[in-house]
This record gives sequence, C-alpha cells and structure tokens, in this order.
Amino acid sequence: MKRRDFLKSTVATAAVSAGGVPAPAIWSSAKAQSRAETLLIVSESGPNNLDIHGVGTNVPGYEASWNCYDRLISHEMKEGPNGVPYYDRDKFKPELAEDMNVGDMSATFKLKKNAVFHDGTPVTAKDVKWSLDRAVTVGGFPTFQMKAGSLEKPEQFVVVDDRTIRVDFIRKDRLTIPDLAVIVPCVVNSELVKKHATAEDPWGLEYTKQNVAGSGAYKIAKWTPGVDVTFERNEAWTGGPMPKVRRVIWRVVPSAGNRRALLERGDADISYDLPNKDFVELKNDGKLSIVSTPYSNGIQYIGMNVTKPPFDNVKVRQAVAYALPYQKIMDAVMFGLSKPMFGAAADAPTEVAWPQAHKYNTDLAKARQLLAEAGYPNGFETTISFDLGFAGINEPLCVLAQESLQQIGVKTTINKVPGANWRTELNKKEMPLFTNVFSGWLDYPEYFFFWCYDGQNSVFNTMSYQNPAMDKLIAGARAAAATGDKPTYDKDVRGFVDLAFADAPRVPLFQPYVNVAMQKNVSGYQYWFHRRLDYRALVKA
Amino acid sequence: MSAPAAADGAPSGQQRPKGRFAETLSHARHIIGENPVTGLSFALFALLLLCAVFGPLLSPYDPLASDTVAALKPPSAHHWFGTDQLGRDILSRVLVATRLDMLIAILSVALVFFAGGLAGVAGVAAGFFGGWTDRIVGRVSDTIMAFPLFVLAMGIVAALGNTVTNIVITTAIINFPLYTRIVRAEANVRRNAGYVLAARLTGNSDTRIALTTILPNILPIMVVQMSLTMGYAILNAAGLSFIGLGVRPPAAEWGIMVAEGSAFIVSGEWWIALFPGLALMLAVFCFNLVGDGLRDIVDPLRRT
Amino acid sequence: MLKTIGDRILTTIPALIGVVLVSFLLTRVLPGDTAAYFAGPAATPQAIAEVKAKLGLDKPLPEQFAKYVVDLAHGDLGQSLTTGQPVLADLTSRLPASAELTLFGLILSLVIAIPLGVVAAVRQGSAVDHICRVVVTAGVSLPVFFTGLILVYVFYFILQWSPAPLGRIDVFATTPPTVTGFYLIDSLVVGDYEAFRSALSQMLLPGVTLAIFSLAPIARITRASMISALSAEFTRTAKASGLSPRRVIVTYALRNALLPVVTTLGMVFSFLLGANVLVEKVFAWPGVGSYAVEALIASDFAPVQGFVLAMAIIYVVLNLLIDLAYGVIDPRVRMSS
Amino acid sequence: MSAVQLLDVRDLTVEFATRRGVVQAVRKVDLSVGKGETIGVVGESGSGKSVTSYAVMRILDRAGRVAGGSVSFSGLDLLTASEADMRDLRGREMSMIFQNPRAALNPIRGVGRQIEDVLRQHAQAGSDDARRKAIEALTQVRIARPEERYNAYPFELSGGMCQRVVIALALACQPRLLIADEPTTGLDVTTQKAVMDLIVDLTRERGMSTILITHDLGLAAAYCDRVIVMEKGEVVESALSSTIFGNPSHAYTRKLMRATPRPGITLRDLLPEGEATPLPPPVPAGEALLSVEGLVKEYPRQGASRFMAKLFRKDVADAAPFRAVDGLSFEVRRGESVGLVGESGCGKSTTSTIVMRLLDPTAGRILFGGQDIGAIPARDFARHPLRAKIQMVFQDPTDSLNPRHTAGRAIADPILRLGGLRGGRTVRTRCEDLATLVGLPTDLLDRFPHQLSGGQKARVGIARAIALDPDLVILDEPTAALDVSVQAIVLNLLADLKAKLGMSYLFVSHDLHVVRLLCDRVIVMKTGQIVEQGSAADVIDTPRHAYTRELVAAIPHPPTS
Repeated sequence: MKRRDFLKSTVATAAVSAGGVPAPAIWSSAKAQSRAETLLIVSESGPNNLDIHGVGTNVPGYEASWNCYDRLISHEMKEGPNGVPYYDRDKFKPELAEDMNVGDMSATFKLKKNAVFHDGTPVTAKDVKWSLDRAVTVGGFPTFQMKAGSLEKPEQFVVVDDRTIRVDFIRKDRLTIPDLAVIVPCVVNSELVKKHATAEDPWGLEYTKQNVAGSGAYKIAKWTPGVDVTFERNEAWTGGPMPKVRRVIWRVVPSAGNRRALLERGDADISYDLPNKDFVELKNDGKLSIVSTPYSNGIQYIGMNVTKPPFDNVKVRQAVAYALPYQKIMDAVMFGLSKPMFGAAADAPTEVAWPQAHKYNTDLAKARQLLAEAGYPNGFETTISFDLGFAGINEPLCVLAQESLQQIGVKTTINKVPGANWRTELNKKEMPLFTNVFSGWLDYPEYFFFWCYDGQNSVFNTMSYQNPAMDKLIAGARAAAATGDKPTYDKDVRGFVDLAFADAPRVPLFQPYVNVAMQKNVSGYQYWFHRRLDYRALVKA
Repeated sequence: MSAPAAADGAPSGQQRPKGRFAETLSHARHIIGENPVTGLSFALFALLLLCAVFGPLLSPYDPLASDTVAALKPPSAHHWFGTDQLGRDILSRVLVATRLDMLIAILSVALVFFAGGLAGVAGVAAGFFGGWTDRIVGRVSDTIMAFPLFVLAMGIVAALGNTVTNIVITTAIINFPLYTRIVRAEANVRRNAGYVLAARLTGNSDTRIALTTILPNILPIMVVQMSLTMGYAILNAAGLSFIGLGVRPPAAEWGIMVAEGSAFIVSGEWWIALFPGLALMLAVFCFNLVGDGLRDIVDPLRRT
Repeated sequence: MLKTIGDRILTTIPALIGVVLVSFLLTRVLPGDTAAYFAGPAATPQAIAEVKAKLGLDKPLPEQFAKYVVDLAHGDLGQSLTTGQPVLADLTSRLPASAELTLFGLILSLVIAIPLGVVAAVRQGSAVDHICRVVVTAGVSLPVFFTGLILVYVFYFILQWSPAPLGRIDVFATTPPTVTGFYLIDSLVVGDYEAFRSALSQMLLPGVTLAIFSLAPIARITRASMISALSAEFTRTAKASGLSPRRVIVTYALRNALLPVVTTLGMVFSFLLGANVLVEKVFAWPGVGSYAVEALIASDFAPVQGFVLAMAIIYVVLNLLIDLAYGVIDPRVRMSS
Repeated sequence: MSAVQLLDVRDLTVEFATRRGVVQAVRKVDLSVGKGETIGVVGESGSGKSVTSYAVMRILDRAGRVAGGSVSFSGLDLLTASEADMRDLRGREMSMIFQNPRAALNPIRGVGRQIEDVLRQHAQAGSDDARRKAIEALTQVRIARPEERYNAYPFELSGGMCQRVVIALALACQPRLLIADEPTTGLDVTTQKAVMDLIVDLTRERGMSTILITHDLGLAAAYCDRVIVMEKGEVVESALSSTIFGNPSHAYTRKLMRATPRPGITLRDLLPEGEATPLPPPVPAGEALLSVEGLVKEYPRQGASRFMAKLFRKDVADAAPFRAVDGLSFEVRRGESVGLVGESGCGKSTTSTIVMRLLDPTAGRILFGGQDIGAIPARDFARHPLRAKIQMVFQDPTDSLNPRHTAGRAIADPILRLGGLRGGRTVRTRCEDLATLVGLPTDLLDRFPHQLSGGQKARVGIARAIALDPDLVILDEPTAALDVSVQAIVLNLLADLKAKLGMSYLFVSHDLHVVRLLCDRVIVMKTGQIVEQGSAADVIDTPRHAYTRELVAAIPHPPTS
C-alpha cells in the first residue's frame, strides 16, 4: 500500500514537472482541495429527468429529486437493524413546514418563514398547492403514488394563507400522512415553472426535466445525461441542518468490475450497486465500510400465473415451493447478503408483520409427491422469465431453480426479458413462471397485499391471483388500520399471510439488502424507504 | 494431318497427370510444410472439430450441474479450469460450448455463403452487371454496409429475440455484403476472361455462364472468406452475449461465459473469464489462420 | 468542385434511404413498449393506451413513418427515454468523444501496423513475418470487451499505471472549453497541459484496445500490397538503377502499397465504430456507442435510429474523404478522364 | 574478340528452388562483351536468357541463386562484390531496361523525379541541378518538350514514350554497359523501330556496350554485332550476326531461323526441313460470306473516374464520343482468308468483336450469308442458330480455357450446347476426332489447361472453334503469345484446316509477315478506318498508302545471305 502511494505521488510529481509550466502546480493543489470537499458516487446508470413528476422519470431520477427538492414533512431517524440510521416509519419531522396539525379529516401545515427556492423567491402556500395539484393531476406514476395515500383531487389542497396550507382527507386512511413524506409530493417553484409552461405542457414538465425548480439542499451544477451529474450545496437551505458535503459528483460507470476497482483504489467514495459477492468480499477485506440493510417491505419471489395450467393447481404451486433450492440461492447467488424468507419452524406462529418467512423448505420427495397428486407424475414443460436489467442476481437464480425443478420433472426454458420490456411483460400477465422483486415505499403489510394479492388484479399482482377470501381479509385490515382497530387488524393480517402461503401463488425467496460501499472516511449514511442516497446527511472526513 | 505434334510436348514430362483433387492435396501438403503456422492452425481446427463432436463425452463433469459448495474454486486437480459462481466445472463448460459456438459459426457462415453467393451470382447472371437484380443486390449490400454492423446485429437480435437461430440469421445478415462484394469483384475480374467469352461463343446463356463458368472459379475464394467470417461470427456472438443479447442460460457459450466472468476479474477470480476467453480467442485465431492457409492453397499464383 | 461532390453524395442517397427505412422498421419491432415506459410503474392498460395515442404509436406504421421522415427533415430526431434529452443534442454532445477515441485508436493502429506490414513483406516467409502474422491475428481474435477488461485489470487495478476508467478526463480536472470537441486538441488550444495529460492518459487504454483489434486488417493489407509492390516491375527498375533499399522500399514500394491501405481504412473505421460500442461500455466512455447500446437495451428507439443515421452519414462522408485522399495520392485517379 | 572484355561471364550456373526441387535455369553459360560491342542473346521462353542478365546484375529474386561460375565486370568479380558495391555499380556502371516500359516506371511518381532519384543516388546531381540534369536526360532520348514531360506521370505517356523515359533513366549516369531485356516486346512495329534505333544511336555515340535480350532472331540480327543463342539454359551457338544467318551451325538455331516469318517464303518453309509436306492447293474464293457495311462503334468518353477528373481539373468538357470504328466496309468470301492489320488502338479488335456478335455496333450492317446479324442484339445471339457458324480462336490460349475444365470438356462444350449431340460416347468420339484433326494426342483430353503446353492449349482452342463446322472463324492474333517454333506449327495447322474444312478466316494481326503467309487478302486499318486493302502480296510488297509503307519498313530485316 505504501509502495503504491509512493508510486502514485511520484507519477503525479513527474507529470507536474514534465508539464514545465507553473500553472499545473496551482491546478493540482486546487484539485486536491476540491477532492476533499467532493463526494464521488459511481453507479450503473444516471437520471433521465430531474423531476419525479416527469414523464418516464427513472429511479436514479428519484435520487436527484429527493436531494434537490423539499417536501412539507420528512421522517425522523431511528436506529435500524444493523445499527445504521433508519427512517422511522411512524415519526415525522418538518422540512418545509415548521409544524403539522393533523385533525380528524384534514391536516394543516405552516411553512417556514425563511424558506426560499434556489432562485431566491420565498416558498409560499400557493407553490405548495400548485405542486400537490400537479402531483395528483399530471398522471402516471406520481398520480398513482398520491392515490395510494388517498390524495386524489386538487380540491383536497387548500391555501389558508400565504404560509398555511390544509390537506383535506377524502376518507380515513392511515397512509395519507406517510404518503406526504414520500418523494412525489415535492414542492416546486410554481412561478418559475409557469413561466416555461405551454398550452400542451401546462405543468412545465419540459422545463423541470432539465432544470431544478426546488428549494432543496442541493442544486444541479452540471448534468450530462448518461454521463454524470454534479450537485452543489444550496447555501441558503432551510429544510434542516446544513449538509457537510459541498459538492457531489455522480458518475455513471456501467461496468460493475470498474466500479469495484474504483472503490478499492480509493478513487470513488460511494457505490450502492455492486454484485453481492463484491460487497461480501469488500466487507471481509475491511478497507471499505459496507452497510447492508434489508429492503423495507420488499421481497424477491418466484411467481406463478394461476390462470395458466398447470399453475392453476395449488398442488403444483406447492410442489414448486418445495422444489426451489432456497439455500443454494442464498449461498451462490446472494452470498448470504439477504434475509431468508423460507423455512420458518413448522410450529412458529404467524406474525403480524411483513415480510416474514414461510414454512416451505427444499424437499424434493415431497415436491414429487405433490406433483403426482396433482396429476403430473412425469412433470411438465414451462418457461421461467426474468428481468435482464437485474441479470446479476436473476440469471444464476433462475439457472439454479431450473436445475432443481428439472429434478422433479419440470423442464424449464429460461427467458431473458430486456429491462425496458419487463413491465410490459408483467402487464400482459402471460408469463407462467418468473422471478421478480416487489417492495413498497410505504411499509405496511396491507399496502403490500393490496397491490400484490388483491382481486383488483393490479400490475403488481403478477400472478393474476383472485380469491374473494383474500380480498375480504385485505379490505378488513385496511379498514381496521384506518380506524385503529388493532385486534381485527392483527387477525386479518395473519389471515392473509397464512392464505398467501397456503395458496402459494408466489413463493418468497428472500428479503434483499440495500448494500452501500463507502470509503472509511465517509459516514452518515441513512437508510430510506426509497433506498437511494440522501446526500444531506453524508460526511466526508 | 501432316503437322507434327512432337514439337510441343507436355510440360511435365511423360508422368501421368494427377487428378485435380490429388494435386490440390499435394499442394496443400506443400503449403503446410512450408508454413508451420498454417500447419498448426489446421491441426487446431481439427482439434476444435473434435471437441465440437465429442465435447460432451470428453467433459469430466456435467456442464450444467451446479455445486454451490464448490463455487468459485480456482483451478485445481479436480477442476482444471476452476469452477464458476454456481460451482459448475469450467473445463466441462468450455468443452461443451465448442459445439454451440462452432454451430453458430458454421451455420451462419453457411447461410450467408448461400444467400450472399447466390445473390451475387444472380446479379452477375442478370446480364453481366447492370441488370436490375444486380442493382438490387448492390443497394442491399450498400445499405447493410452503411450500418454500424455490430449495432445492426444488436438491433436485429433485440427485435427478434435472442435465440440461437436469430443470432445465426443476424450474423449471416451482417456478413452478407462481404460475400456479394467478393462475388461481384471476382466476377468482374473474370467476366472479360477469354474462357468466359469462349463460353458465350459456344452458345451459353449469361445465366449459365455465371453458374457453370464464373461461380466454380470464384468458389475457392469464397471458401477462404468463409473461414475468415467464421471467426467474426464467433466474436459477434460473444459481443452480443456481453451486452446480454446472447444465447439463453444455462447453455454454455464462450462469449456469455466471458461476459459472466468479466464481473469477477477485479475480485481476483480470473479463471472464470480467462479460460473461455482463451478458447474463444484460440478458435477465432485458428479460423483466421486456416483462412490464410486456404488462401495460399487456392491461390493459383502460389502454385508452380 | 462542390457540384461534383454533391453528385457523388447523391449516389449514396439510396443507401441512406435504406438505412432510414430499415432502422425505422427495426425499432418498431423492438420488444419494449415506449408507452408503458412513459406511463410509469403502475399504469393501467387504459393509461398506457392514452400515452400511446399521445405519442402517435397507435397510428398505422406508414403514417408513423411519414411523421418520422417529416420530423427528420426538420432535424428532429426525437427524444431519448434513457437520458430524457433530444436525441440530436445527445448525439452532438457525445459524437466528438467517440470520434476522438476511434481516430486515436486508428492512428495508433496505423503507426504500429504499417511498419509491421512492411517488415513482414520485406522479410516475407521469415520468422519475423510469421511472428507478425500470429501477433496481429491474435489481436483481432480477442473480443474487444475482453481485451479492455484485461487491460483495466492489469494497468489500472494491479499496476496502477493508468488512471481510473472514468471516461474522457479525470473527474476533478476541468474540461477544456469546446472548440473542436476533441479534448486533446481543445486542451492544447487553451494551453491547459494538465487537462491534456489527463485526457491523453484516459484515452490510452481504450485506444490501445481498439488498436489491438484493428492491427490485423491494416497490417495484412499493408503486407499484401507491399509484397505485390515489391515484386512490381518498377521496383525492379529501381533496384536495377542502384537506388538504396530505403528509397526502394519507402519511395517506390510503400507509396504504391499505401493505395489499397487507404481504401481499407474506410472499412476499418466502420469496423472500429462497431467495436467502439463495446469499448465505450467497458471504459465508461461517454460516446455515442455506449449511448446506442443503452438505448437498445432499453428499447428506446429514437436514439437507436438517430445513432444509426449518424453512423451512416459518417460512413458516407468518410468514403467520400477516402476517395478524395485517393485522388491526392494517385495521379492516375486525379488526372485521368 | 578483343583481349580486354568489359563483361566476362564464365560457366555461370543459376539454380532456382522450386516445389519440385532445385531447377537449373542457366547451365554453364559463357558470355563476354567487349567495349562498344552489341551482343544479342536470343532464345525462346524458358531458355534462361533473362535469368542470365539478372544474375549479372545480381537482382535475382529470393528463390534463385548463382550456383557456380564467375562474372567479372572490368576486372571486378561481381559474384563476390559486396551489396553496397553492387548498388553503386547498378545504374552508374551497368544499367538495365525492361519490356513493358509503363510497368517499369513508378506509376505515382513524376518521370522527372524518377530520373532525379537515380542521379542523386549516384551523386551525379545535387538538389540544385537535379532538375536540369533530368531534363537534359529526357532531351537526350529525344522526348519532345522535355520540360513539360518532366512533370508527367507514366500513365500520361504512350508506351514508346515510356520506353524512352526508361532509357533516359538507364543512361542518365553514363554507364558502360546497358542490358536491354526485350525492350520492344509489346510495342508496335513503328515504335519498335524508333526505340531500337535510339538505343543503338545512343550507345554508339557513347561507346557503350550493350546486351540485347530478345526472342526475335530478326531483331537481334538486325541490330547486334554478335548473337548468342540459348536453349533450355544453355548456350548452343555464339557467332557473328552475319554468319549466324548465313550459316547457322546448330540445329536449334536453324530451326529457330526457319520458323521466323520473313519475306519471300511460304508457310511450309517455316517448318523444320524434312517435315514439310506440299501445301494444299489454294481454294478459289466463292460468293460473299460476310459483308460489313458502314460499321461504326462509338464509346462515351465518360469513365468511372470522371468524378475525379472533374474534381481535380475544372475544365473537363463533355467530350464527343470516341469512335473506335469509323465507317468500315469490307467483305469476306467463302473459303477466303482475310487479314485485318493495324497497330494497337486502330479498332481491329473492336471490329472483330462486333463481327463475332459479342458487341453491338453503333451503326452499320453485318450481313452473314445474306442475313443482317448486326440487328440481333449480342445478348440474344448466344442462342441464335447462326451462333455455331461464326467461331473464334483467341489470342491467349491460356486465358481462353476455363482452368477448371479439362481439354476434352472445353472441346465438348460447343457440341453439347449447340451441336445437338447427346450421349457421353458420341460426344467423346467427336472430341477425339477433333483432337486428331488438330494434332492433339487424345490422351491429353483429360488434362487441365495448366498441365498442357502453350502449343497444346492453342490446339484445344482451335478444336473448340471448329467443333461445330463453322463457316467463318475469326483468328484474333492466335499466335501472338507463342514462341516462333510453335507459331510455325499452328499457322500451318490453320492453313491445313481451312483447306480441309472449307472455312473462311478473318485473321486479326499486327504482324505483316504472318498475315502475308496465311491470308489471301489484307485490310490495313488506322484509327478506325481502312487505309488500304488488296491481295496480301500486293499490299505488302508494293504498298500504296504511306502508312502501309511505314509499317512494312519498320519490320526488322535480318541480313540476308
């Protein structure tokens, strides 16, 4: 290590002296200075839109929105499962609002006096209403997300005075307040954006795609789509304590090997998408700090389309559940970096929680027996599909599943679906067998089940599972949650979890981890429901 | 007749002339003897064919059987080439992959050989250039050439789906202009040859001349081109695999093995990418050199 | 002069029309659904249908094609989903990166391959000839991404001789102001040697990767045409006139042998543009190649179409330039009528 | 012979390493050249005459090496001299010129610069006077407007002009020995004469010694003091020019001499003594078989490189089309043999190709047996019944045979396509008959062209042409690529066949002697037009047109005894 450092410095000096002009020396010291105040993040892909309300904004775009815009409220931090700061689902803190008053059928927010947008104009209740109106009417993902918290109509958002805004509830829903703390209800500089709005584009989406019109802790200094984003700290930020990092450079490095090399060499400060194996090795190596946190309300699962024979037969589904090589997947695919969702003790009571482990285990004899009972003693042929965008995990996982299923006579062909096409394929609901991940921003079991198991057959109910008993339990739990009826809630949650496991339309495999690799001098990482980085808390020593 | 025949005796004495095939064979032996690299490449080619045919019999393990306990083991006495992420034996996978890779190479090249060759000949036949068939063939080749070929391949595979058949078809399409160009250029050189004019004088139609006179004379050059494009076919399939558009797992294919292994290089598991990479390189290398050797063999200038 | 260049360009129009048509048709059968992408993660089928209508994707293909052509004529190549930018803007900002890298690789390759081909031809059949042949063939036998990865592993990760493979210039160096878009030139124009050094060291590994791949065609054609030039009658005259070997080889044989090499350059360049796609992905190079790959994987068709069209135009222009270069080198082409 | 020889070659043996082992191309050759002497080296292809000269210059290619003997050049042993010394000698002390002068010049370097290269290499000029001296060298070879030519490229000059440049290059440094290797092969007779006269004048003026290597005994005898005859790598005879023609001592020389066409002899005189049989009686010419009326062929001047031309020179006008054949009218009667003579580019090949119906005329009629076959498009003529009646023997016997077909198959091709014969045996029998007719041993029918000699290939070509009993055979320089001894045999064969089968010949040639031997009538062409026609003897013995006279005069006349 010392030799390397030496080499590095001699190379640098050699280059400087070779330059032969005084300028490089000055440049170099400036460079060292800026290096210390700058955080370099490397990831596989970058944002395609800086505005979460935009059309087709990708997930990296959420990170830009989170750090550049403020919302009325945010979550407090608590200690997470691994001692890392973890957002507290139930505790809120003001961000743009200085206080929040939740009534029976409405909530009132008072804005901070000195809150200003990046262009210096003060943040007003008018801006907040305009922004929330935008979120519920613009369509697509933002509108859908608002609806999840029963925020559906512009009439719900009332400007009380310049600094006060009231949100009216259309129904009692315990998800309404949490939904105001997700990324979508961000506050946009309405005057600035309206200047760039047109008749075809009344919400100015074209403008906010390229430009930040927020009041958040960071501004975008430079954005080269697909290459890098440079964030500069907003020195006038009022949403919280002044962030420590002055500048963040987010560089797109498509090759995972290169990302690891950059981290190991100390050239990059943070990366959160590396193969699991790399995280394990880097952790054991000890040169970097690695933080692993389970996805909140998320699982990777094997799904079966219950409308497609033979998966319409519950015994076939159970046979698959008994044939899956759970431990092999944990070892060879996840390298132990995930929480098993299988093999709960036979006598363990069902918990009022989600996700939780099911009671299936790899038991080929039992699987064969179930298959024979279902009328497929010699197995059958089918296709197993996965999202190529996450091939690093999905591909070996499917290969192992394929091999294991082969042993009970189920022959599968692996179908790689390009990332962009995955959602279309899911929407078609024609894939018989597939693996996928679902995780909800709002961490409530009934939220998960409403989207994934309910008979309304949303896109996330990838199995086309429809069962009136299930629908009744989910509805019961949602109603009980809104009214705070804990016994009914507990009973219904246990009910739908049990039913989901018994009917086995989807077989949970594991709860994935969010892994972040950081240089030792970087600290302050916080886990958020959106699983992206919050630059505001990060510190570089 | 009074004119004597004795004055112009045969050049090679009274020795009975050998058949064309036997002669080519002895010429080939000479070329191989003269150039050790060519000899080596022919031997390597035979070895590859052997692996393609008997690969599954030679491989010590089931190439698809995972063994998570033995995952990511470096080369050892048990696993000469080590094991991959799922504990599969890399040696076995490399051996078995020979068949698939050779299949892709040979099929795609055979396809373009016929399609490109026939299209070219059709063009030649249609009135010795200038016919509309020729113009169409020319335009199609120009259009394909104006595409960045690898991106065209990606586009077609992405659009049609990543099956082996589609990879084969795609590879054939991007090599199409190479063949039509060769046929056209070579036919152009020969179309004013005395024997072509002679064939016209003896009542052969243009089509017949193209098929029976020009094509057989171009064939050897096309065969040389075939062995060169076989190398590109494999590289192309490997490139497609690297960006995730290659053959489907768990099938063993060199390109996809390198692509999978590439993620492990930085962490020190070099063997996962290295061995299939070497096999890939060796195969392409061999095809290229065999092409060179064939060129020497069919080149009339090198015959004495 | 301009008119004749114009005439020459006219002859390439059918191929360009072919490219436009094929790329349009190809991108329409890509499996991805643009409307589903725009409609977001939780869209209902109705929502997707609405987006589809808004984007005009519900119209029959001929109508879509007509619209595409009209937009093209207005210089509108559409919007990229992955970067969210107009395709034209993306292409213009990324093209110099690819062009600089490809040219760098090509020049590197020429500098190595031509002398190699000459030596192999002069010493035809010797060990040097065999070694040259084996080395260049080995180079073209390696998949470029594999070469790239190995080079990064060895020269960056193990030996630490090369900077991090993070694109065109060090993250903390200042990008030179755009004059040509080529960092090497721009940095020299403003006299920023630090930036020049950084850009050069970033370009070395990907450049070498491309050069290794393109050695073979150039060295082979140089060798072949050099052999025929060396056995040409004018070379014999030069020898019989007692000219020095240097003069015979360089002024007489090599100058003539370069003609076929120039013709091959067009093919090699387009070959390199293809290889560039993979090299850019390995080295995080912000060029058009990696842009096209990402777009294709994401079934994002506007950038794919734009990229293909840009490449086709470059190919056409390049061949025109090669024709001109040929005319400059060869008086027969230049002066015969 | 004088005591002090400039060049003295003793027992020179040159070996070539080939596929079939080591071959001695030159065996124990003795040759000496005195100061101011001109020596002719004569032999047919493969006699080792060029190899000897390359060995002297030490520019043999890689496969060849000197296996024995000595070469001394004014006392210096050339075989042991260092390569640097040799380089110094080449071009300064001894120079060489080659056949095919255009290929002998660097195509992309101005001719003046190429001369400068030599001057500077041998320190005969510096950067200040190189140009002046190069122009001087051009002036000496009597190139008009040398200053302008200095900048010209070889492709801009005619063949004769190129050869002058090559001579200028060779003589630029005032060497003492010039080796001219077939310097006029491929040039027209008039050009040949001019070039040879120039070489002789210049070398005499400077007191240089010259070695002239040629296959043409007449040429050697006309220009050389002494002649050395080589056969199969060995010197068979060496004598003064006058004696070699008057009294050749070696059988090979005699054979060679007899086979050389010259005035005042018959076809049979070409053959070796004792092998000639009486000529068949002349066939009286019948009615007109072919009559060509007002034949015109025009080519547009625009070529593929027109774009380039426009790009680099602004003043390329849309030139009028080029007339290759300009209003030609003539006829060939049944049983008659008509010669079509002219220098390269006169339109004789275009005419024969049109008559052959491989090319469509721009205007004019071609009546064949009364039918206007000129009106039938060339592409359709392949399947026309008259196709069988007009056949052709090509110039290059090698090029005209498909390398992938055996001799038998080549002969069978017209029979199968147009002859209406079916069945392997019948066709084979017919092929064997034809082979016998042309004097080709039938066991050679299974050989491929590359396994046959030049003469045998010519016989295959002739057999193919007569397979369908044609009425008219067009002979396109059928012997131009053959050695003289083979030419003698083929010409006699053609004469015999004509008599036997009653065909008519249209004989295209540049060689007036040959035409006179084979043809009844001669048509002389120049720039697409006929300048003179009449009986062969009249036209050649008493030419009326100035151009014909010029052609006749240009033929080298060996000293007659």
